[in-house]
Amino acid sequence: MSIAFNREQGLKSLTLMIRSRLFEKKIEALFSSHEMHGTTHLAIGQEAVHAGVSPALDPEDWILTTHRCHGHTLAKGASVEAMLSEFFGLSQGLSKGLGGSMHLVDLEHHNGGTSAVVGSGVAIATGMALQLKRTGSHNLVVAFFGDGASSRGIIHEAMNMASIWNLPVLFLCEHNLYGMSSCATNMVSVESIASRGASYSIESRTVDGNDVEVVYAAVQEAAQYIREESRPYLLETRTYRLSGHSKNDIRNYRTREEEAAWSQRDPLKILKERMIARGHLSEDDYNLLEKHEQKSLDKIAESLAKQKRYLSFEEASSYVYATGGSR
Amino acid sequence: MSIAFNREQGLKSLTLMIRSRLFEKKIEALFSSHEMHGTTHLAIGQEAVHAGVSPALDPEDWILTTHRCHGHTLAKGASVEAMLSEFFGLSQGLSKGLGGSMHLVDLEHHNGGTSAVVGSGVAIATGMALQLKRTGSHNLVVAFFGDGASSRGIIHEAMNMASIWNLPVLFLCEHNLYGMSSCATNMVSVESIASRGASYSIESRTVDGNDVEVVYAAVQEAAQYIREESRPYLLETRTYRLSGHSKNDIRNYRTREEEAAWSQRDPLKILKERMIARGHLSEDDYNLLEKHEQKSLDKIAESLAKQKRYLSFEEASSYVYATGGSR
Amino acid sequence: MKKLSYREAIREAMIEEMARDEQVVIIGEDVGCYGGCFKVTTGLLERFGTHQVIETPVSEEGLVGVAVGAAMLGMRPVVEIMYGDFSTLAADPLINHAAKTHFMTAGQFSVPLVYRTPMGSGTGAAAQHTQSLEALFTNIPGLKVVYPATPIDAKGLLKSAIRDPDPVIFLEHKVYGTESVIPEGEFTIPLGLADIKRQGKDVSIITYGKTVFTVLKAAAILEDTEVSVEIIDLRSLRPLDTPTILESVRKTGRAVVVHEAPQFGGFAGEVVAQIVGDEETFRALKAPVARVCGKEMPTPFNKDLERQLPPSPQAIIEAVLALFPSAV
Amino acid sequence: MKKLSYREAIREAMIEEMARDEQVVIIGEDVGCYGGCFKVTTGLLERFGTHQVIETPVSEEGLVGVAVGAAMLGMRPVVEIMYGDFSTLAADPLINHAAKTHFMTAGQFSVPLVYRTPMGSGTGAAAQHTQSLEALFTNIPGLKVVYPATPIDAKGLLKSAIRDPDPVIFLEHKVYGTESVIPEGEFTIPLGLADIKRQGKDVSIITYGKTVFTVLKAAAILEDTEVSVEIIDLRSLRPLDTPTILESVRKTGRAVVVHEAPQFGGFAGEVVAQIVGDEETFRALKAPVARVCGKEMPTPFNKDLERQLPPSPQAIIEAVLALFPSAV
Ligand SMILES: Cc1ncc(C[n+]2csc(CCOP(=O)(O)OP(=O)(O)O)c2C)c(N)n1
Ligand SMILES: Cc1ncc(C[n+]2csc(CCOP(=O)(O)OP(=O)(O)O)c2C)c(N)n1
Ligand SMILES: [Mg+2]
Ligand SMILES: [Mg+2]
Repeated sequence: MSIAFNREQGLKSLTLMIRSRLFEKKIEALFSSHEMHGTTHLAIGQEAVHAGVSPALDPEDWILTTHRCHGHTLAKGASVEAMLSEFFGLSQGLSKGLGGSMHLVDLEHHNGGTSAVVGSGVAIATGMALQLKRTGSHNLVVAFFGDGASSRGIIHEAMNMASIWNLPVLFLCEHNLYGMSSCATNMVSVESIASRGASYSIESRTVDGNDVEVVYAAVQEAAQYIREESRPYLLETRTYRLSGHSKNDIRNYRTREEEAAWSQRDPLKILKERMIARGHLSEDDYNLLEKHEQKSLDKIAESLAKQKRYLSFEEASSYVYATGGSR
Repeated sequence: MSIAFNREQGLKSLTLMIRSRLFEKKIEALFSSHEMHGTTHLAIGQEAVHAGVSPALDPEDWILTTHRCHGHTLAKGASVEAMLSEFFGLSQGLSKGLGGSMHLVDLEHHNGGTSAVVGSGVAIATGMALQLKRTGSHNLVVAFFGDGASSRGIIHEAMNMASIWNLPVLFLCEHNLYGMSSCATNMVSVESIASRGASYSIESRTVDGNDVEVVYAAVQEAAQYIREESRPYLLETRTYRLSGHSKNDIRNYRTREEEAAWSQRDPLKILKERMIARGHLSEDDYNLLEKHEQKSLDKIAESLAKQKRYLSFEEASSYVYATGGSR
Repeated sequence: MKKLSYREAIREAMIEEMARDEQVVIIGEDVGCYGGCFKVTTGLLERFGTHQVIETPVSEEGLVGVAVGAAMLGMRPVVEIMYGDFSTLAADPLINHAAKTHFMTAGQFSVPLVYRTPMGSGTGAAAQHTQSLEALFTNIPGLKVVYPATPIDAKGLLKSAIRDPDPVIFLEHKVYGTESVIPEGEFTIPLGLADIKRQGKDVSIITYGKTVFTVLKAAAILEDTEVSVEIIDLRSLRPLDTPTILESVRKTGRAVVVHEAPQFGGFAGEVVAQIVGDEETFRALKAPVARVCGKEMPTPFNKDLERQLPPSPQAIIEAVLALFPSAV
Repeated sequence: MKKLSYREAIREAMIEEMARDEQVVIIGEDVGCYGGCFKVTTGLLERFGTHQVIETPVSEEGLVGVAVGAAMLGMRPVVEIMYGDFSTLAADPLINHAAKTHFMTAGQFSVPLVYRTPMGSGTGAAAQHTQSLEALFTNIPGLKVVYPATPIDAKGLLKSAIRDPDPVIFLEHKVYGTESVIPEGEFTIPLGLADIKRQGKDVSIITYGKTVFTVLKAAAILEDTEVSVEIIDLRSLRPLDTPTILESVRKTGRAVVVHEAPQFGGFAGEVVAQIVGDEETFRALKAPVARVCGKEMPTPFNKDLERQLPPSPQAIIEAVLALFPSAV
């Protein structure tokens, strides 16, 4: 069910999670100080999911993610610099400043981007899987969606099609207990979203989404199943968004006690303590790692904050159609 | 599980089924001879479903049906004359000739009408149930849908909402093996559509949809459950459309053998033979009944075919908005 | 008189109507303790309870379908959809059902539903959260479409929309903080009436929604050039107050139509066609009818680029001045 | 040259493109042995197999979403949706995704998808199966929209649409039996070019889709009144061939825009606005610009009533004659 990372794996994973956490905090700070605009959705507390998923895949497997896409994009291989540039709207950003925080996309690393229409991306991912299958690829697509998205009809349509066509898609539900202010207990009519796999004859499983070793192992297993059986798979990861839904969320829909309880299960804490217990890490190592990541991030952020290389309106226009021009 | 109709119940049910069958055949003939226009969807072979559902309900319970709505509308109480008038586009039709074959609706008999957008009516029915619940009614709504419709996302959204809000809705799947030319075996990713109830914590069951006694009993039981438990229910009835999907369907997507096998399970035949075995009916009784129904139907059809009372364009315009006028 | 923001005005309209009639029910995502995506419904759940405030799952198509069905049996749902962009998801229940039920049933059922949703850019939320999609609805007989700009219009029109027996698409802009004075007590503004936001004699600028403010700015600047601008705020797109438009253009002889939606295929075309389709107004025209609308582009995230998308006062001024060739 | 029906022409375009490129894939409901709702895809499954003909469940939103995703990875899906009315269900994948993917990803992905669907009345299928919903799409930057009337245009445009790297909404009318002669062998017609279906000098009638034939009838009758009609078949709505329109109207000085969609808020408004927004063309106008479009009504089932919905030759003739007050 779970695997125990060796030291190297553990360090890699921990580094990624720290990087993701610090990235989100940096974004939060930049929004608070109004150096960034728009809106943003932080995945603080959900690092074990993104750090567990993409690293468990073949690099040429695809992902298709959501409005809460920073961690996924980082874990799939995008550089902090390309991501942060996009947040600043710079022309060297992942999509040259046209997409922004909710639309990180990274063709180079087989990241198909996001849909910020909650749930809609799942059909797109299913279509990517259809094309992979048609062209004889051995690769698969991960379709991320949340507990909130699980109530969209499109999920039903996509899972049904993926099943009847035997598509290589891993439906990855990131169940973080809330969709905005709405608690899954009130909105999702079943205890386990994974159990809905049965409605589509799709193999499924629920795992602890705060334990990166568990997620990693579950994804490896699911990916192997998908490739060997030529069937989709539904994996539900149970986690918790420690941050607010988006900026300015006062979180009056849940208690501070609940948050505190989940903080005890902070995925970084879990991995860190486990590595220390295994003798793979010391407190000092951890602090050093964190400091190193912070420094590198700060440096990038500082340098980007000064830049103003934006696309011109004409350049932006040229992307409206693949044939060029804006009409 | 099933009940045995007494003679009176049996006769009532048989009469209704004969009436429905003859009505459909009449429509078929009128289309073939081009006396009727548009398109039409016959429910020949599915009489046990419509004859089993509405008669098992409280007359003030609602139904919301589909493109294949003739039988449901008849069974809910509409007169043959009002229905046939609608087919002829006459101003005394159920909706004054504005709706036609796919949009039979009958407020008087608590028939909320249809959606001919396959599946969409299920959400409308769920909304009706929401309002019934809010206003303290003890009535329920039957949401008819087909195996084809079961692949629409809206069904998923509606069932989820009906469940979390405890709505008095009976989701009634009329599984007739095909959605147009598409066999459920290829399109529906699970053996039993009823089993999808589990995804929404909705009680569910599959029954023989060609046995009117079985359907009747199942609906009575479901209705009682809905009223007592204040919960939705999903009932799947397995049946077969003996006719083509709509006019001009050459049915090249299925074999004549399959059709012949299902003809052996013709719902009229089943009830008739059972009543004869019980001594509730003779062959002669049956023939007489059929002849009587045919005569009455022919008379109505003949009289209506001569009529030309249509809404004027101005009258039709007045229905675009409830406030009157067309803009 | 009192001062209210656009947000408060909408909220007040809902509160008054909900208090008046318990069949008025708010339905939407996170409309409870969260107060809705733009905090318009704050406090409604506390005050009216779950009987009149229904929080839904993320199921736009389904919840609007549910509202249609409930409305058929007497509810007066006020649906809130977080972003106008998700109207794509609600298009079937609105266009194929709400708009047609009264007609298809020859009046057996009506659908007294209000569909509230905000449109437009300026929030940095990029291409899927900032569209102006009124064109989805304005070509649909059976729907009514309104788009108030000011708090007073928002309140008065929303109350009318809620009382209206037909489905009304009630569009909002996202400058929810916009304030204006509002009369105390009960008032309504009928659907279908434009409002002359500024009297003038040289050119008629016809607009609606957020760009009303852009046009007001442009008009103030144009004062310096001695061009006197009449501003018609349509408020209601369907039904459209054509008489008011025509009367103004007959007087000024010049017309500019402004909105934020992309120009091509946008609602401005209808306004232009109304103007030049009328013989007398056509004869009164001294110059081509101009449009100043949104650029032909999905909304870019980059702030500078986003800012260039909707009509600017400068673009409006240029379009107006171009109608006075001698004056330039 | 050979004679083909509209249905056959569309089918032939698909066959040629599917044979040329195995990434061209037909996706839709009942497009296999049933041949599609209007029998356009008959024989494709037999010829190309399930590798290029994919039958889907009743999942319009999902199947279009799937086509978008597949197109991002190199498929060239040709989606068939049974009735244009169900475009409401596909609005999200088309408007929020297909139209924006190339832009939002700054060109990392494109969506070379064709969305085929028939529009319009005349079939007795009532309000939910007979709409003309092109206005859902014409205001969306990122989409292209074409609507051929004749077999030859259908074939040539469909081939271009399939080869186009952008999402193309390919609208069809339901008179699939309409025949015309078509050149043998390979040809394409570029998107964005109107076609002058008839030369004339007194009035320009601008139209597209099924009403091209209604206008042709009206023009033939108008010959008797010595009014010489020029007929512009737009073929492509977005991009629009504005130069051809303007040139014609500058010549004739009179314009009538005709389509079947309801007039209010319909695409005709855009055409009118293009005409009167251009200084030179505006100056050339001798009369108001008229529209003859569908009535403001959901489609009634009753045949007589349904027939009164779209523009009739008579209504077009009257509108044209009204532009010649002296002649009446
Ligand atoms: C179709 C749609 N409806 C509503 C929204 C607004 N919205 C943004 S995030 C969100 C909650 C999504 O919840 P979930 O899927 O659980 O993802 P999470 O935010 O928890 O990561 C909502 C409702 C949206 N973006 N798209
Ligand atoms: C949304 C939608 N898609 C497609 C159609 C065309 N269509 C009409 S009936 C039908 C099949 C429906 O199958 P099912 O739900 O099983 O009902 P049945 O016809 O078997 O009664 C289809 C695809 C439609 N009316 N609506
Ligand atoms: Mg969530
Ligand atoms: Mg069926």
